[in-house]
Amino acid sequence: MESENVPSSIVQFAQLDKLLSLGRANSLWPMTFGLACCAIEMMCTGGSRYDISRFGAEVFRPSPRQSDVMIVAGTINKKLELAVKTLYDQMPEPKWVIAMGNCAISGGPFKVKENYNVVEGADKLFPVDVYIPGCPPRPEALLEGIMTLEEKITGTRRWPRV
Amino acid sequence: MSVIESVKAAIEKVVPFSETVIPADPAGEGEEQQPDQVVHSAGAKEVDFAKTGCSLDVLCTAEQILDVAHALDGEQLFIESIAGVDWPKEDQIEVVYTFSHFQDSDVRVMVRLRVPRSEPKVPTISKVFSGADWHERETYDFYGVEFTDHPNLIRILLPEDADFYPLRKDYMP
Amino acid sequence: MDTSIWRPILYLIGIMVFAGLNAAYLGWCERKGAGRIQRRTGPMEAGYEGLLQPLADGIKLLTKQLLVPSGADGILFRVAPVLAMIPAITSLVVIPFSENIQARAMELSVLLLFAIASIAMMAVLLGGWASGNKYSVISAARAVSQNLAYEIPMLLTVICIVMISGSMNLRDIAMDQQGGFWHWNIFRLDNFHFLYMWVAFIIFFICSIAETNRAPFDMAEAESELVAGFMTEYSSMGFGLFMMGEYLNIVVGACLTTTLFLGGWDCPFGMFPGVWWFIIKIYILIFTFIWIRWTYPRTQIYKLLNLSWKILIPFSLVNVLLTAFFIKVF
Amino acid sequence: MTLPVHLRHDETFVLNLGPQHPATHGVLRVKLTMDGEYIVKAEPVLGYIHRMHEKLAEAGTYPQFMPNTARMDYLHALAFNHGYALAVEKAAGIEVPERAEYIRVITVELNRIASHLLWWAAFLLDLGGFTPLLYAFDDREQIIDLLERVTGSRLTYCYMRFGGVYNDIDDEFITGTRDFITRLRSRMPRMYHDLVTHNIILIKRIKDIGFISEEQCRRYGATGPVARGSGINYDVRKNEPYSVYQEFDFDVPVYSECDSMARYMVRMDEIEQSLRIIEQALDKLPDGPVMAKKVPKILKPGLGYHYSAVETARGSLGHMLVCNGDKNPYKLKLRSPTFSNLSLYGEVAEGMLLADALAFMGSLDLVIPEIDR
Repeated sequence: MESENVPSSIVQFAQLDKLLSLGRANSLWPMTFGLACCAIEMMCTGGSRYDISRFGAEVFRPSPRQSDVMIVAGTINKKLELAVKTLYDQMPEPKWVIAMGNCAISGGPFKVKENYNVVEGADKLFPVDVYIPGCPPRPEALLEGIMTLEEKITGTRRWPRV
Repeated sequence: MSVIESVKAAIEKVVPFSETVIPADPAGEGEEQQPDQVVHSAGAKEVDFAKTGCSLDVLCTAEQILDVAHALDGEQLFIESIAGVDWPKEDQIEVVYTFSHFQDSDVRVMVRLRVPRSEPKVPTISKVFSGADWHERETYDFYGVEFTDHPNLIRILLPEDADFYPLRKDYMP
Repeated sequence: MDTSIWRPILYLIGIMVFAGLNAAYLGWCERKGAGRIQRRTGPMEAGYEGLLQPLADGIKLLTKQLLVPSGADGILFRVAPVLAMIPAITSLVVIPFSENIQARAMELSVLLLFAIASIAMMAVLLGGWASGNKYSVISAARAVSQNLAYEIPMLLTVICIVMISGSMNLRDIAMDQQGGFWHWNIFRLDNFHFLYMWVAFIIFFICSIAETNRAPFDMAEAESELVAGFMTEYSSMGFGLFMMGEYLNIVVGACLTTTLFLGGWDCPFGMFPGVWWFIIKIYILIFTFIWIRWTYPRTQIYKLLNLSWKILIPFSLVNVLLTAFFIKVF
Repeated sequence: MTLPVHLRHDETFVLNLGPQHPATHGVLRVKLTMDGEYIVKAEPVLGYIHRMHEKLAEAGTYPQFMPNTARMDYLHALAFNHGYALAVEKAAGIEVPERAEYIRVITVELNRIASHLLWWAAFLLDLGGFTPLLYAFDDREQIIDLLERVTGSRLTYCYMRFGGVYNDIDDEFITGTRDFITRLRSRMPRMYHDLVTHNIILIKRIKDIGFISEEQCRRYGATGPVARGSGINYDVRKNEPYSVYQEFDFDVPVYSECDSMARYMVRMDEIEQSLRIIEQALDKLPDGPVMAKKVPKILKPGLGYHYSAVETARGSLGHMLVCNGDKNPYKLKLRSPTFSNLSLYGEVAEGMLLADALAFMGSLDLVIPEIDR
């Protein structure tokens, strides 16, 4: 993904890089950061029916320092803007962002001409890796989002391989 | 004496009931098309609970609201909400208070008052009903109604540095 | 070849491997165990039954950016996670895994163990204080008061054991309990010690949960109160070392409980003693730790301290007196 | 625990709890002035998820606002649907067929159970017990399955229409609901009460914590389980019966201990009462249409003030609708229950220990988007 734009270095660590990205992809710890309705579906994904723990991603860390992926699950408004940005900055590299739900993608139902308080999309604040549409998206969609992120990290899809 | 009657009597002491007659407006809106319209202009009036969800409709002025609040407090009512309604045509902002009762059923007192849009000032009732504190801050936030003597009249829902009143009818971002 | 050189090196390697595997795989056990308790499967996709999960976590933590917050005390902030690991590994030196497997048999090994264990508390204190985060400072203060409160009943119960066995050497204490479960300190038949030693065992076990900062006594890392407590500002391997230190402390706690109360490497029926009995016992205890963690809600810090000062300490004092009395009378 | 007398105010510090904090259930922020672990002053700061619902109500037509209602209190979305539908029906004078009312009651009560289950899970999570969350979600998924079948969505329902409901329920829903009632009834005593309610740690954590007096409830306008935990027998379903609630025989659980444990018990008992209501509604369910005939496409209620209150899982929800004969609402004021319930937090949390204050906050059952609207 990234390598398409970055010039290749003289010394290649292909196998090592692969190992690193596999390790990272299998241990995506999200941050406990529920904003609105989508947060409930995020909790459902952690529940026993959908069980995000199968992918090693059930370790919801409350501190941004220990999390790898920030699931923006809900609406960001003007008052919260700064807090979300700070949280993103507090996360150590490498870090990823999943925009879960229409509000985090574009402002969703609040993107109207009367809008005075809602930030229209998380990507106005920081780069977003995976967008999951839905209002709110189903837990399966979040799982798919996690798998898409894994695909983005490793370059191969976990399941089903296509 | 039922709660509604005693509330009505208590309010009557503070705000006497009055009605004004306005001549009918041929192009007027609404269902009533009678030649002379009797409009409730001050004090408490019983209304149909099933239809409007309120049992008493109270009209008063900004100066009277504190006395009304004391009267309602004496009748053991609790504060439900405070809302603002913007009437740009009349150049007024209306503040609507609703109170209800824990024990008696079907009691809801709606207190309405109007202040000029250019200088919306209403005395706070947060000293009587502590819960009014946040509701008043919200009304200030949305409509810019200034509640005098309020202990902490700052923005509650909008960012602290916001300089607009979003729910006024003429506001458009 | 002179074995005197190879012996320490072999033991060193052995302890490092044991510590490393435990630190890595107890995390996996915890997640799987929690999963089973909560009607889910736990990690499944990384390797068979998620067995490679610790590897993935390790790789990720090692290659993550190590942040030192600007308000932090740089040196102490970096030292604290190491301090969390060292005492736990060092403690394993004196643990007798079986009659012949012990890195170093020391006369005062019980004393040494407790001396080293108090350093683990220093790690929490320093880590919390050096972070410059208010949550971490609260957490550090909690950890200190908690450790102070629980060292006392723990040591008092150990005094009972030392009085019964007449030694401060862990190996001697374990040797003293050989020959079936009725010789174990918890059910000891001679001198009617079984009458009160089970109380001592419960006190000791509660204390070791509290000492290792595990739920329901995880006051220092109270997630819903203090975000992540003293670890709030730690990223990458700093956090990893704290986690590993926590698991190793559990292992040490389980080893100590086994040696002091459950007869060490002794078989319950007095046959085939060996290291596997020791391993079985410590893992049963570790499983109990995990089981308790995922079953109970957290207590409150002042209730926790009250429990120690008002209940555990008086009971353990009575236990010491009873031990002395029974040894003297019978 | 009360504040010690030797408190020295010069040694206080400010602890900023939130907007991202595991205990605040979203993006509430509480500015705490602390003396050690004692709280000297607690000041909730709202607005981190203010989504201008009241402005949007004025911007669109009456039916256009219906989806928004579910996005305020996403845990008890159907009650918000119901409240808004009732307010507009009152204003426009629309009669609702009886079957539709019964279906409304059934779905709203199912949703109430789901909401209480989630509260229970989140509350235990606040207290450090993680496992109950998974068990509660397991039961909650059953409810979601049932509701998804009739409403088409999992969380943010837009099921009610002015004059009825969008979709009729089928036999599979009815049998599924009956199965669910037996399932939850069998699980309540063993799983929820034996394992959690009677747990000594839980009892010690929440008993005598967060004392809210009856007078405080009145002054602040606290309703719902918070008021009922303080000995106030107030439930909108009984005090101003709406829909067909007067047809059912159910009790309003009231506990007068005024502490967090009382609020906990109120909610647990309410789950059982909701099961009773659903069971009766299923038994009495009449035949007929689920939508009123001749509901105008464009509603234009005449000038007037209409207030309608419903009981959500968190308390009395009011919709104050001001109509002026136009096709969009002139003003819609939402009286959200948690807004009032939270406003007493500062007064009650004063002098508490940090952990107790968070346990108390959990017992209020906060849904932040509903507070901020």
